[in-house]
Amino acid sequence: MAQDKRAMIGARIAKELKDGDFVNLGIGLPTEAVNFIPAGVHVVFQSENGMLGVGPSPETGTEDQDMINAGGGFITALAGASFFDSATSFAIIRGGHIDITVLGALQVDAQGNLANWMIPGKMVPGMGGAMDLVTGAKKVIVAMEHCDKNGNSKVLKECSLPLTAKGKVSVIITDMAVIEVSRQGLVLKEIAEGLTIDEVVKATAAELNIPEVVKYF
Amino acid sequence: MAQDKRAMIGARIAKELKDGDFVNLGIGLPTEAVNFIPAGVHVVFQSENGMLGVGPSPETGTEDQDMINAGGGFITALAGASFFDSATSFAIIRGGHIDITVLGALQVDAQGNLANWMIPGKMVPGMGGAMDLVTGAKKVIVAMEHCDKNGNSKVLKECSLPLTAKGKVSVIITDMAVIEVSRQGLVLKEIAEGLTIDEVVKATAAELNIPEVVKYF
Amino acid sequence: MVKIISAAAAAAMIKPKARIAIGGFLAVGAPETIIDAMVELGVQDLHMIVIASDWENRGVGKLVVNHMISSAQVSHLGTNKAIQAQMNAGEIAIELVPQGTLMERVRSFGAGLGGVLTPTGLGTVVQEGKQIIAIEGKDYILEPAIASDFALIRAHKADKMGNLTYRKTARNSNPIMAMAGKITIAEVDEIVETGQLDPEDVITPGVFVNYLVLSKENNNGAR
Amino acid sequence: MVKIISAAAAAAMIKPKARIAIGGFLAVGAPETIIDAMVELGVQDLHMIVIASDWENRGVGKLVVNHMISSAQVSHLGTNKAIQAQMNAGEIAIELVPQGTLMERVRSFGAGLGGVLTPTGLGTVVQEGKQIIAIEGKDYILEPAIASDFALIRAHKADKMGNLTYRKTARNSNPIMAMAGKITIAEVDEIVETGQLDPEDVITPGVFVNYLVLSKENNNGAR
Repeated sequence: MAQDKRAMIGARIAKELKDGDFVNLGIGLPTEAVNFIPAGVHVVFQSENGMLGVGPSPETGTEDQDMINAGGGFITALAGASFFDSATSFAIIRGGHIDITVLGALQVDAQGNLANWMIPGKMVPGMGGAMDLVTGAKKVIVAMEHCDKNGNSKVLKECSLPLTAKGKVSVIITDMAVIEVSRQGLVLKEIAEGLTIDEVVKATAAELNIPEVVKYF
Repeated sequence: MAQDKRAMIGARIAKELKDGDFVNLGIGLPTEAVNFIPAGVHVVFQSENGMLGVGPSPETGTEDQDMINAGGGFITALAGASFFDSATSFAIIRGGHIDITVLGALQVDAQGNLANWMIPGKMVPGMGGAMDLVTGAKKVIVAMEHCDKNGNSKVLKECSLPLTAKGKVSVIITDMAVIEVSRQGLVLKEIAEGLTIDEVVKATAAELNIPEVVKYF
Repeated sequence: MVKIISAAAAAAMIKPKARIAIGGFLAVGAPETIIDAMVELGVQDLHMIVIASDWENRGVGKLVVNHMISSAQVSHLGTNKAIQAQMNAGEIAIELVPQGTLMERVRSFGAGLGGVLTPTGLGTVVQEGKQIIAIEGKDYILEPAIASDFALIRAHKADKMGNLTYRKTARNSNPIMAMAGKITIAEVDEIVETGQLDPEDVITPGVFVNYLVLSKENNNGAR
Repeated sequence: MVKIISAAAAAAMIKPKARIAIGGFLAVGAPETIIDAMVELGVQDLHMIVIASDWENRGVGKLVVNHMISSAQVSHLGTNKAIQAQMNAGEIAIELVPQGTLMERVRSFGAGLGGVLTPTGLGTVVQEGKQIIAIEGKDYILEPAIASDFALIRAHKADKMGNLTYRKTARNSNPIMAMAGKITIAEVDEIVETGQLDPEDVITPGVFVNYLVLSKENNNGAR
């Protein structure tokens, strides 16, 4: 994905984070959000390998081999950080103590189902911590490209890949739209500047409810 | 119980402890053992409220209000001690990491059953940590007076009081005898100096197997 | 993030029927300042989740003596005659829970688990009415999570993010209870600036803590 | 009490078919010195319990590349092409376990529990063939304890009683794996005299540890 689209998604994710939130960002696209958190909004980032209070990447040459995030990238610790073991880390996650998790996806569907951990016969990276995150976090946001490399919608009526969790996604943020998962199905809340509602609807395999007001982001 | 009998039991318990053992001593009589551990034998005592490396009682005036054992008595910490939470403490106990626990009893029986936590209609102190200790420790020793205040045997064919655990006791140490719990029932291993085998058998409600050699202790 | 409040404000949050997990072991590590404020208010009909019922004049024993507790999940009552009398009089409903099982059941709730499988209590009255599950030929009792509305705990130092350290055997059940409160209130000896606790030394991360209450000076003996 | 041994002596204890819980996360906090000694010996047909299969040239990835692993319980394979190739070729049997579930299952074994009840994996292939238990109207998957013969972990400092501290995010799964080994071997950066660790700072009490192995200097980057 082009860097401007990544930045757009990152900026939109950041708007979901409120002062005081404990947040777990998945590997890749979701981490773009850290660059867009407004001044005065203090959120605490968790790394599920066993840390709260994750700070920015270290400058080259100052990396500590024992300081990595869940993606294996080097990190730093902010004031007020804490280290703990993996069981405690997932007690925090599964126990509902994380306010928001943002994860990438292969597919999302109209029931809030998420598939992001395997493509049978092709690639099986494993679920890692994703199933616990999606099960336990108070709010689950999916951040992804709206369509795959072949232009097919990743927002589906029903996921065809093995699920990560059932009915847990609340919000889908893509390069084209912000979609809310409600009991009545998917609701188109916002579309990307420069697009029409029609273009988004056409690019989406799932049915979208269109409210009277759809904002740009 | 007279102090000389308590000391005799304490000395006999101490013989069960081997160099390197991790040991949990119950409140009261079992703690007499600490005074009789031979030089060169290093055992580590656990207190189930969250400590390994319990040392002797502090001198008067040096007590620390945050340093107590499971009976509420003031303690000290030896070099190599550690503090941990109660869940970890019982993970140590239930997980089989304690070599020996020594507990008092209201009743013990020929199947190795133990009753030490309530007398229905009379007193219900609760099981505290006793059920976990008896379930999890590698070796369970009961230390008690052979008979109750009315002269009735506390070593029974079958416990009549609610059990603490089923079939977990290995050795019974009393002021009269040392009895092993085997698959074939109770075996009289040692009797107190000055007693006859007959006297011990008469004072015991459960059947005792008498091996060819019964030592004094 | 945490707010620093008074003991009175903490006590005022707790309404009748609240389920309260309280840290401490025989009153060591008990949140005495908050307990005293609760006694002051006198809210009744509370459910208490504690290791022990402490002493009549220390720890949660004071809540019992003041008839504020209508039910309890507890492992040991032996040091408090009031709770035994109230139990015998039918004023308080007691579920006796083995201490290790109690800790795992509380931890389960805090960790989003439904419960655990333990061998403790097999062949005793503890297993009565419970599901027994065999795994690899061994039996275990299914012990469900214990839910709590509030956790009231006692720690040593807190920073302004709510990260906590404990002191010696006053740690006991506190870090476990802290995980389990829908609202967790920590009474502490001292509140330091964020950044003054070494991240390696934090026992309870601030994510588990909602409110801090400063302890009355020396309220728990010689500190 | 603990014995201090060489990495070669540690590796020599581990025989074919052994079930080994190994600490670390993407090779950070992995016991590299012991792993290297195992590779040197080349014992095969091992069962591995790990969070991730690490990198082909770091952490447990080296055991995979050298065809020493015949089965594994693991949550993430994405950084190691060798394990995916061996899995597709039927050389290695993989049980994928959600990371939080894996930690609880390992902890259960160390804590003498038969298993736990978790909502993680409900409605996914993870629940297939497992018992679903409803508690207070919510469903949970019964996840049994995972047994291990050896735990191989990496800590920072040890004293001669086997008490351990860790360093930053290298702590990760190590304290949990340490609880669960029938024999636990800790590779450490430094062994200090008993009494030199503050009892408040000990993360893994020595009761869980059987052997200490001194780490090769700087074997895991710049320490």
